Amino acid sequence: MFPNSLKLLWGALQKSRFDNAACNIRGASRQPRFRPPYWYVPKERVWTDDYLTKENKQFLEEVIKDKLEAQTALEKKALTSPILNDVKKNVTWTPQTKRVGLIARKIGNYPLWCKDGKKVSTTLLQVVDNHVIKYIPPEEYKPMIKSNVKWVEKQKYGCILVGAENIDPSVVTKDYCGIFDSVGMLPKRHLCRFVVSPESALPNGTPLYATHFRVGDCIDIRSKTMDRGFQGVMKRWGFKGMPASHGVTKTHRRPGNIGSGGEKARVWPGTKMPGHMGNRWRTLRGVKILRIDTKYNVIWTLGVAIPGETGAMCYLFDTVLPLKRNKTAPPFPTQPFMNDVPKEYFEDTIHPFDEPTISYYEEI
Amino acid sequence: MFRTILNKLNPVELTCGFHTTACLNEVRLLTRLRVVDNSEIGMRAMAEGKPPKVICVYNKQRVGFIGDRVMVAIKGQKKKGILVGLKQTQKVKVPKFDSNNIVLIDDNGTPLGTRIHVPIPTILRTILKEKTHSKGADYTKLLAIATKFV
Amino acid sequence: MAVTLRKSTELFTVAKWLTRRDCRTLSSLPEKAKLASLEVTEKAETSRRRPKKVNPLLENRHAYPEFLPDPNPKWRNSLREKLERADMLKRRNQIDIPEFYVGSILAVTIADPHSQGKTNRFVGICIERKGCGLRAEFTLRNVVDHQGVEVRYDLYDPTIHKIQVLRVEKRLDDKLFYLRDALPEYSTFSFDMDPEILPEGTPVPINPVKVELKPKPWLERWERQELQGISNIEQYLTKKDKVRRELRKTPWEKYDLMKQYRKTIPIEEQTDIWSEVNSQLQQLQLARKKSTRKRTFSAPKTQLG
Amino acid sequence: MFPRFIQVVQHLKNLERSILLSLFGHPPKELALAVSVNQQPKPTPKAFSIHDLIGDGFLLAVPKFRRTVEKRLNRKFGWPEYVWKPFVPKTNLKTCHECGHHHEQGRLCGNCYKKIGKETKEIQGEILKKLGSGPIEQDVIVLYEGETLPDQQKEFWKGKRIVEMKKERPQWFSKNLLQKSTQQPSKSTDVKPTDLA
Amino acid sequence: MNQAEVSKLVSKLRMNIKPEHRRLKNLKGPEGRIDKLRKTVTGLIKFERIELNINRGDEARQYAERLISEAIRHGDCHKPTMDMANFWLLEKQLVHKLFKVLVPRFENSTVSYTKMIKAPKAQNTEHTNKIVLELRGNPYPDLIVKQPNNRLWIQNVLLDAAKYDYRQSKISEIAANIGKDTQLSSSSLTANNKGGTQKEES
Repeated sequence: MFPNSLKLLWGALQKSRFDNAACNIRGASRQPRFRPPYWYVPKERVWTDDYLTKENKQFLEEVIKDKLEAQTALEKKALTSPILNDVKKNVTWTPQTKRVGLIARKIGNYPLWCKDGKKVSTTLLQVVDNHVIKYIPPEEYKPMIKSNVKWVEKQKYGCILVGAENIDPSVVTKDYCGIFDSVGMLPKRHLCRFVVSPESALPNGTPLYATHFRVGDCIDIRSKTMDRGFQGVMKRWGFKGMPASHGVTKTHRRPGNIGSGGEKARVWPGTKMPGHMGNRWRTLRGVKILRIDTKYNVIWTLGVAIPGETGAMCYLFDTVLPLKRNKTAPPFPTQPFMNDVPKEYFEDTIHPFDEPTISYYEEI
Repeated sequence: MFRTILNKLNPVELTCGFHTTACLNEVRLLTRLRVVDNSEIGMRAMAEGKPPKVICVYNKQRVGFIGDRVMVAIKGQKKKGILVGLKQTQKVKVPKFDSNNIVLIDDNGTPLGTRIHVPIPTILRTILKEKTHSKGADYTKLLAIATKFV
Repeated sequence: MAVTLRKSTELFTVAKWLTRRDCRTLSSLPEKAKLASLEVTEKAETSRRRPKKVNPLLENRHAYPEFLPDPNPKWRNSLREKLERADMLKRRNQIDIPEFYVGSILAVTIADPHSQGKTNRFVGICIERKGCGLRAEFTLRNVVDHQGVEVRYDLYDPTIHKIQVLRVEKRLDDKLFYLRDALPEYSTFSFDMDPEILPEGTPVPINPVKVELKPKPWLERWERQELQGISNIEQYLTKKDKVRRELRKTPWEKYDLMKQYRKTIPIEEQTDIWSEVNSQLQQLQLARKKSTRKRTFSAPKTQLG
Repeated sequence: MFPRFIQVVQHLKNLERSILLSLFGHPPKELALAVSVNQQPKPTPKAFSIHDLIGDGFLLAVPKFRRTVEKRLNRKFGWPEYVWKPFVPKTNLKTCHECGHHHEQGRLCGNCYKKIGKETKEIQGEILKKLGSGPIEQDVIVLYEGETLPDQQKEFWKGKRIVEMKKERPQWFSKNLLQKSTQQPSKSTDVKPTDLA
Repeated sequence: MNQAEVSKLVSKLRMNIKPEHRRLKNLKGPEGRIDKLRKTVTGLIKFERIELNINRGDEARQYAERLISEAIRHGDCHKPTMDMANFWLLEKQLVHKLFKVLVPRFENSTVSYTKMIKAPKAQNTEHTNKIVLELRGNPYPDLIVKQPNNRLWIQNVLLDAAKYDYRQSKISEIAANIGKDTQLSSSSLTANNKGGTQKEES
């Protein structure tokens, strides 16, 4: 009895150390239902004071510099690879094709004006150091959640791992470094997989730019909403609360009744109650791109409803809404780097600031 | 009653303790308005210090915006009017006035007066034209008696 | 004791130093004498230590406050601010957005699809400037036909054809909302007012006019806001108002150093911003000066309001 | 003979007492000669029967269903993401480089800080005594017993006041004001084990 | 988006500032908070090293830094600054110390004027979080002693060996590549680099 319980306790303790979403234990004795993919590894390492000597610090910097050089070499190799250049001969874009997406950072909001003088609010998304880390073909790609049992046979999509924002390799764990090291890249702060069709495969190390999308296209944006903590029903679900006076005591912001009696004399699943609000993944679909800056890789999107605070990470991909989908072929599989692109692209209805003032004329 | 009389006599000394922070200044039920045309009933009501009261705002929100039709109680009668200037905060480039102004009209949209003696916003021109299309009444007659647009 | 070291000859110093321990017990008199001599030198030093010279670039902050970002760190992002400033300068290259302050009198001409001539001109006193970046706004107030009218404009709206400063001056307060409760003559300006051009190099004059308020009811409790530009507020206040005003005072806020810090952009960041935009702003200013020289000169009149 | 008589009397008394007890309940007081008339006779206790408890059915509060192992364990240990009942071992402990005691990562070593804090208090007291209540216009330099001032430029000493401690400088407190260590890096390369056995 | 205040100019503090201030627990509201902080700032300037709770210490640190930076910026001839010092320093002899001792000390400093270090936790006190707050350049013994001699520590010894291997492989590669095609070099370089980075995590 005693050794058995000790074993359980030890097992639970060990599990409790990992604070990774993938390694969450569901109860003390249950096995995880979903096996996370191999790139789901703990990223943050325990910070220690290393007290390295000056020479050794220099050596580490030198190694990182060498790795950066190797990475640029890989980039060049990817850009000259036949997949990217001979694309027009082999594969063409169809409306059913799934392209790779981008990882962007939300950097703020500011207004733009339409050519008819209307003011629109926009959100700025910056695309930082996006690189293709790896392409996993459909045969090897095993998604975590399978809705259909025979999905493996039907599977027609692979996936592409995309990383954003280079970081110092010494601040992340060895496991996380290994994902990037195996393809000769430096570790990135953010890593995300995009499900793609096999035609839009990309070689390792391909850089992705904001011009991957075009002005006027619609995209879906997935990111985490603002964390608002534990909130009551009035803020969380928009309940009305109760009156401020007329004999109401201590129940001004409470939900009131949560169900009827009889056979339903219990709390029904899904009842709207107080609880944690925000910090959830949400997707905003069909957001129009109004302007693209090619120098800083910034995308202006219509509206301010993109989830998350300023500085939040967003995943951008082609919209799945049937009416807002791409009608014509976008840059496929992606837009390679070009020297002679214009500095900025504007949507047709947007008034660029360096154009003369808007005036109206009498209709005749 | 007694208090109101006293207030009128010496409003400074006897201000009641109501809050005086900035409010929304919306035009809704029982708001007092200012008649700005020279219709006889309107002139008399304003001169007597009995400005009209809103008893219905004809839109979905029940809060009046520029160009909305309202029914007012004025001198014991029910009259319709059009809001031509609002106190509440407006959009950029739309003027905000120091009082809630109204022009009295009849059921066909014809103004009761012959002249509006305060400026009215230019955006009213577009709004009234749009409304005229949808309704039977012709509200653009109101624009013809305006003296000044801002 | 340490003073002994400051004697010029080294040998003497050493000798003193060696005998220091014995001297210490005698008395504190010689020490004090030396301290006094030291104070003289220190005083000379402190008087030399003047406050550092203020960077002339920083003076731009009064005329172009919208170039400074919102100090709230939640919304700060250097790239966004940079792009925003670039857009603002692009717009400023298209039309001349002059230097004006709260209290200046402006005439704004906009393209208006609703009006008959498709343009609309409004004249009024600027009672508020707010917002930063491309969101910068200003509000004009005027009394037309005995009816107070206020219009809010976006500073960088591309439908604005012309912003003309008819009289550039400052008032005693940062916000002039009390003009709404003041007598109408303080905010009445004729639409055909001629621009008054100040001679070059004169500092922006401050108009010390104090307005007279109408009796209560007011839109706000002006007595609690410590406003300089109101002359007759005391006569309308009740005893209760005065008591409440005393109760609501927050004298410690003046000393809250971090509250000030969180509301401002530090000098180091401002220097970066102004050095980025200064050359372009200077060019625009030069162009404006050239155009103003062509106009006729008229002396500023002293006028009510 | 006499003691034995007393014994017999005692026995008889006990017998009488036990009879009275069985008949009237409590024994009467020593001086009470007669039984109180008002006293109600106590009902004789019923013999215990299991039926009193059980009645018609079995009504003890017992669990109706079995609790699963999972539930039991969760109750026992809590939930790691919310409330975890057992102690969680600390993983952020480090060894102090100076004294070898353990301390938390990112915090001062308790042993060293105790030492430093004590010394700081002493110096603070000494400085306060020296400076008094007048305006403080000079920076201070702390010297210990039997120490001379280090060689410095004249400007360094300008406007400084010396505070002397009436004790020897502690071993661990660096003397040189510019170089923050007392230990010089050793030049010997051979490593010799000492204090063996 | 609000406009920044332009009537005052402040120097940037060389420390991280939270977007919002902490509300220290007190009955008198914001006024009481400022009173509390005044006492702490006075104590810090007087003793140059104090130990206190983290919330109060961190707030007081910001105010002390601001006070010193104002004093450095304006000097003692500036009346508002003198007024400010008079308000914040409850013992008036410290006003002299601020302008005559601390200003010369920190005039040319490029780092923050104060230091905040977490104090050790006392036993059985899980929730009290104490810190040591001190002015830089104080005469007391250092709280943290930097280790100059760390060459023989395990991580440095291992890294030395890795460095040697890395350089050797580089040299041999260059030697081998003299005759060969230069295109191959990049791929082999990447393979060799793995050894270096794996040592970093040791």
